[in-house]
Amino acid sequence: MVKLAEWRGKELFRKYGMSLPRGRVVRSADEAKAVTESGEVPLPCVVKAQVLAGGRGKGGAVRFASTPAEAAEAARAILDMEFKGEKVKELLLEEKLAIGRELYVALTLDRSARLPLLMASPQGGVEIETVPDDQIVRIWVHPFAGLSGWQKRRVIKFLGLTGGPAKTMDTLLEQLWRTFHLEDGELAEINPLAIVGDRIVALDAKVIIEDDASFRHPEYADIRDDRTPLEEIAREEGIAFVQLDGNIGVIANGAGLTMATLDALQQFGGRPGVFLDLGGTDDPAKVTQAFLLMAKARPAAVFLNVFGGVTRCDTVAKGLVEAMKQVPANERFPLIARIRGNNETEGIAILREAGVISMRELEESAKAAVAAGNGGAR
Amino acid sequence: MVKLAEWRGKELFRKYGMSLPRGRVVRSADEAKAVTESGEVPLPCVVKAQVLAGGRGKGGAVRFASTPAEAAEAARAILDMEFKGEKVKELLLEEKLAIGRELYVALTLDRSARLPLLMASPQGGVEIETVPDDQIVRIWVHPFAGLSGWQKRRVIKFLGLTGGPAKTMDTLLEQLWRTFHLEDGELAEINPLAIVGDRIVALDAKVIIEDDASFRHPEYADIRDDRTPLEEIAREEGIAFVQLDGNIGVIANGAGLTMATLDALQQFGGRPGVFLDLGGTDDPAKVTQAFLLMAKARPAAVFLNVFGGVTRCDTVAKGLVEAMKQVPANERFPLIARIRGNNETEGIAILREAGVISMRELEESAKAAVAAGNGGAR
Amino acid sequence: MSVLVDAETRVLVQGITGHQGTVHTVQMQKFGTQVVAGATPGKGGTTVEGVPVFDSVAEAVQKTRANATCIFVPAPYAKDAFFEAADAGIKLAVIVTEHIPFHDMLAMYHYGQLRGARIIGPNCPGIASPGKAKVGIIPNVVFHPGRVGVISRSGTLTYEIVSGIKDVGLGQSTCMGLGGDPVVGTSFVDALPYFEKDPETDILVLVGEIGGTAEEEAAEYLRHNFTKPVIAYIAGRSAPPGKRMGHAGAIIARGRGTAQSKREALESAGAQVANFPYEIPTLVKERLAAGPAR
Amino acid sequence: MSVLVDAETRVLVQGITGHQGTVHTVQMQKFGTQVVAGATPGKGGTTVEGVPVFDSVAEAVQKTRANATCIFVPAPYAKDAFFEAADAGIKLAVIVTEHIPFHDMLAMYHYGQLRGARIIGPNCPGIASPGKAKVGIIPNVVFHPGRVGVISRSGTLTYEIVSGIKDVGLGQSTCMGLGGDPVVGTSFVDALPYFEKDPETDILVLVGEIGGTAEEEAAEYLRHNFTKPVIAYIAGRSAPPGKRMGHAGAIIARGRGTAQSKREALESAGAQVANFPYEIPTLVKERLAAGPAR
Repeated sequence: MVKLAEWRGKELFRKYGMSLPRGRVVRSADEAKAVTESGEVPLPCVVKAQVLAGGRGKGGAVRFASTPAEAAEAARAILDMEFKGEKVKELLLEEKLAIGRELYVALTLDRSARLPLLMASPQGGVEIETVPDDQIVRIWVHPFAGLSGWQKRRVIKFLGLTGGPAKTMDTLLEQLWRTFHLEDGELAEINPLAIVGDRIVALDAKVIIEDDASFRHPEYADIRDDRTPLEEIAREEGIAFVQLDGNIGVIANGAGLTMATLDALQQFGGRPGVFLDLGGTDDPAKVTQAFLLMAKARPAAVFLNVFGGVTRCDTVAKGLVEAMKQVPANERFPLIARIRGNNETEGIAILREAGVISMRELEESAKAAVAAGNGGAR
Repeated sequence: MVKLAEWRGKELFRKYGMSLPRGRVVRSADEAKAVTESGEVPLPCVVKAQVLAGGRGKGGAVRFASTPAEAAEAARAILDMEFKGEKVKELLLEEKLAIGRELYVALTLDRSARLPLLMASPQGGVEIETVPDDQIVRIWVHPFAGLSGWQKRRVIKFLGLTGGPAKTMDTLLEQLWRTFHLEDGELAEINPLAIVGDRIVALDAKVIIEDDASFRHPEYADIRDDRTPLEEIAREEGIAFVQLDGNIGVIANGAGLTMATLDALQQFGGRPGVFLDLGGTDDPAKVTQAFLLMAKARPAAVFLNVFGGVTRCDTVAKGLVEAMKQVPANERFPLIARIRGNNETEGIAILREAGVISMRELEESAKAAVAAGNGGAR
Repeated sequence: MSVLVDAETRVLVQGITGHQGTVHTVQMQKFGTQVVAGATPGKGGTTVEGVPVFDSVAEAVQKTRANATCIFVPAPYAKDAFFEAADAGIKLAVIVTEHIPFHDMLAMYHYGQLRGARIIGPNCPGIASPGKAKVGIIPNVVFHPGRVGVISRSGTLTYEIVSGIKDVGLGQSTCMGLGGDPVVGTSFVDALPYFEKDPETDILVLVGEIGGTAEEEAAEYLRHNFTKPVIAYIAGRSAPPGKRMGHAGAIIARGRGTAQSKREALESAGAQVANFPYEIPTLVKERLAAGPAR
Repeated sequence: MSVLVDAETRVLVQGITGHQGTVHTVQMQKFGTQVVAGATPGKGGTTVEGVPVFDSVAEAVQKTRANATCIFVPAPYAKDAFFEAADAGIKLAVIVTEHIPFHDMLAMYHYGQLRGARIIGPNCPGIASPGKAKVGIIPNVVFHPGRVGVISRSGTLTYEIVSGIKDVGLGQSTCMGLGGDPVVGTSFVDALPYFEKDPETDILVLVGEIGGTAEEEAAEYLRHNFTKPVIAYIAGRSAPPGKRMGHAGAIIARGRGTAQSKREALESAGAQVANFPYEIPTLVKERLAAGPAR
């Protein structure tokens, strides 16, 4: 999931011809002063933190300025912030427009329909979850047909637009569709979309590019998502690794089995702290790597729950034993194992030799993991 | 049917990234000299008449030049030609390349399959009609899928390409498809397509843009097709009008009825000289206009064969009577009429009043028209 | 029973507020067709000849249960109009509009396949079953209820032939004008099975013309899958060889596509081929008198 | 009879020359599947584990009458591989490849609809019917022929459950792993009719997980169209509320998509929902002992 900062989303919209406020990304108060002095960003202007979390307005991460000095001041204030845990590094300065109405429009995937879904509402500028269902129009777009004229007309009518704004909206919807469809969008959302005279202007841009399509988008290779440092390392090594609030580490293979394991731990009073999905690997080195990463997360105990299908049990056991040798003394943790499936006997034997007992039942082993987690100190 | 001259077709290919010989369009011998002297067109070069008819090489409309003086000389010689009835106004000067093999590739519509059809042959540079069927590969391209990888691989294998040329061909096929698909192509043909080292270069370009799509292509508004002056006027007035070799004029409505009328005339020994399809008009002024145009073609006799469906018989009769008043004495012609269908009685009455007899049977009336045509002098 | 349209057909007219749309709405009504709705964006709430007009097809279908559409909208908007109808669940679309780019028609045809929506046309006279319903523009005067089926790629020529059938005292079961465009939604081969199955059709008139290979393919179908007698006619045998599609077109056709090849194909498949359109009614009559078997 | 695959299934492996392709070709063979061909561009003429490899799917189909394909090719080429199979007339494609962009899957799914080609997956374990055929990567060891049907969005978890069914002395009719990607070729609702119709399936195990609304839709289907008993399980009830699709996603889901909503939907449709995967085999056994009626 590649979440684009507002300015990147807007650059993408601009590529498809969308009308946007005049603006500029800056990274310092001096720059903010310079671009407003030069008139590149007309005054009065808006100074916005380029962070991914929502609620910037309420959180003081959006300010207004009428002079270059005020722009510099606002920039300085926002750059000093840490917004919902994220350091502000970039600001977007944009002309302040005389806004009429505020609308909402978004394209995303409807998994059930297996079609892109266009949604629009006359109630923009608020959280869309709070808007009543009957105030949102839904249009399913067939990828082979594209966004049809009738679909655009229906949205425009629902939004109550006529004349100039209706024409502009027709164009904008096509641009939004092209952005979503051609750029591998997972989400292309504009909230608010403002009517400014006859123009319709995207005041914000929330664009998410599908992670799986990244092979088509080297231009986003530099984007670090909101991952923790360990998650980032895991990502680079191709391991699915997620940090949660608890203290028990979980290593499983496959999303479903991983979730079922977390469910069981929680059911018996445990708090999963990190989980790691081995997927379908059959390379012991990768298993070792995963274990060492898990050790770095300093879990109170680790519950290994693997079913050998594509992955063989002996592969996992070998990788685990190798990892245990490499884990520094201060990073060691109690290990509860449950391995079953392909080459189960060999795997269990390898583990036993290394002093690890593999239990057969999920209930029994989950309870043991919870006990170990509660007993162990961080 | 908008037939593009070679250089226009190549411009379109270039828009989609295709590799082409370096070249330049010129309209005089001086220009030919200048562009070769300046090195804009490298020497030796090819000088090609920009006409729509085929067989330019054999007909002397393609020449070679090794010096600017030779280029000027070749240009002068070709610009003096009238090639298969077409005055040569433009030349394309292109670098002469060291050609390896010559291939054939084309995209067109397969009406029966209702799919675009990609055809390719290792036997390029000759008339494709003379190439045996088993030397042509056929690939049907679904518009919703686009040109798939497997389809390109199959073409490349059939052409016997490997290594560099295979890679280039993969790209070129995609470009050809995009040209055809996105530019409303009726035909996009390259013959010959030459292998020049690792490059693959379109030495010729035959692109036809669909006439019905002209509302999307104002850029071709200036192109006059190979129409006669009267056909050109008819086109501007929105009348389907075609000149043939004979002396009987035919006015009918609908393509099928027009053809059936021509068939009948020929069957009974007549030679249709011009035909005019009124289509589904119900505007007497348009009928008048059509008749006046027909008069300008100076037919020996005119056979009017109309079935009133959408068009009403009285509309046609009124338009015709009005036209007869306007036709100058020296352009008058014997008229044989057959009108049937909607408002037949009224139509026949109007004609009778103007001295024109409407016959009921096709055979009888066609024979009368043939007799009138043979009797009348041009 | 008839072919594709019947007394249950509820027609929507897209582009009803245009001149052609209005004129033919009246004609369809006079034919006895249930014209239940019109659709023209921005004209919702008005009426045309007593027919309520809606802004969108979806609304028209919801309010009037329209199940077929007759499209008159200009060529640049025809694709969109058909997509709207198909998306609204309409399964039969007669497209009268001419000059639709064939690239648009390719998208329309294949989208129709996806949605299960059949197109007749474009640039066609449409379909009519006397005494039941008409969707399109075939003149009402040519019809009389009967047992002769007609499929044709021509317009006016078809009217004349259909009219001639009436003049010899016979009538038509269903008449379908497919249009002669390069890409049509319904070809002879698509249409033939309906006539084969239709218990109200005893004999079929097939009117073709030069260009393409639709008649040759129809002949293949007739040979193997069609049991009723067929009288055919091919217009254009005097036309100079068509070069419309240039060289590449010639390799597709490979000698087919001429009046001669079509005629031979149809005759070898057991059809009787007329020399002139005016012979057809008599041939039909004689063939019917000779008995039902082919 | 079984579901979608049987003894007549002739499997093509696309990407057979890759590591995964080769490994699972052997496993499918050991299962008793007829693996008749492989396809890898440029590797035509070679063999892998005794299976002839072709440059193209068309050639493979022509020479071996392959009628199903198992796709292992890397994500960037998966769409093309499926188009090739669909164009060659193959009607069942199991796509094992993971990380296929959903925009590609949208095109693949709808193209499959046009061509009448069913996709299972992507990122899925595939389908297997013990004693008949397997297309995919579900481990052979978990199977035993029997009368329990299994459909699942999970991979490994399914293996464990299927294995458990064997451990309690039962066996499976057909097991289908649909994959958990945002866009799948075959959903629960698509798969259920096959199990309803399959005379070899007495009871169905349905394994879902959080995210999307496929289980809620399955529940609707079960309520109205399914007569056999169903034991279900939903993984992920401890997971923090998924925000994968952001705000817009939340409006699509509108409170559905959680483990709780899925569980309630399934229970209200008459399914018995297990708390833990290891309970399933016992519940199946008990339910079967209670008699066939739902």
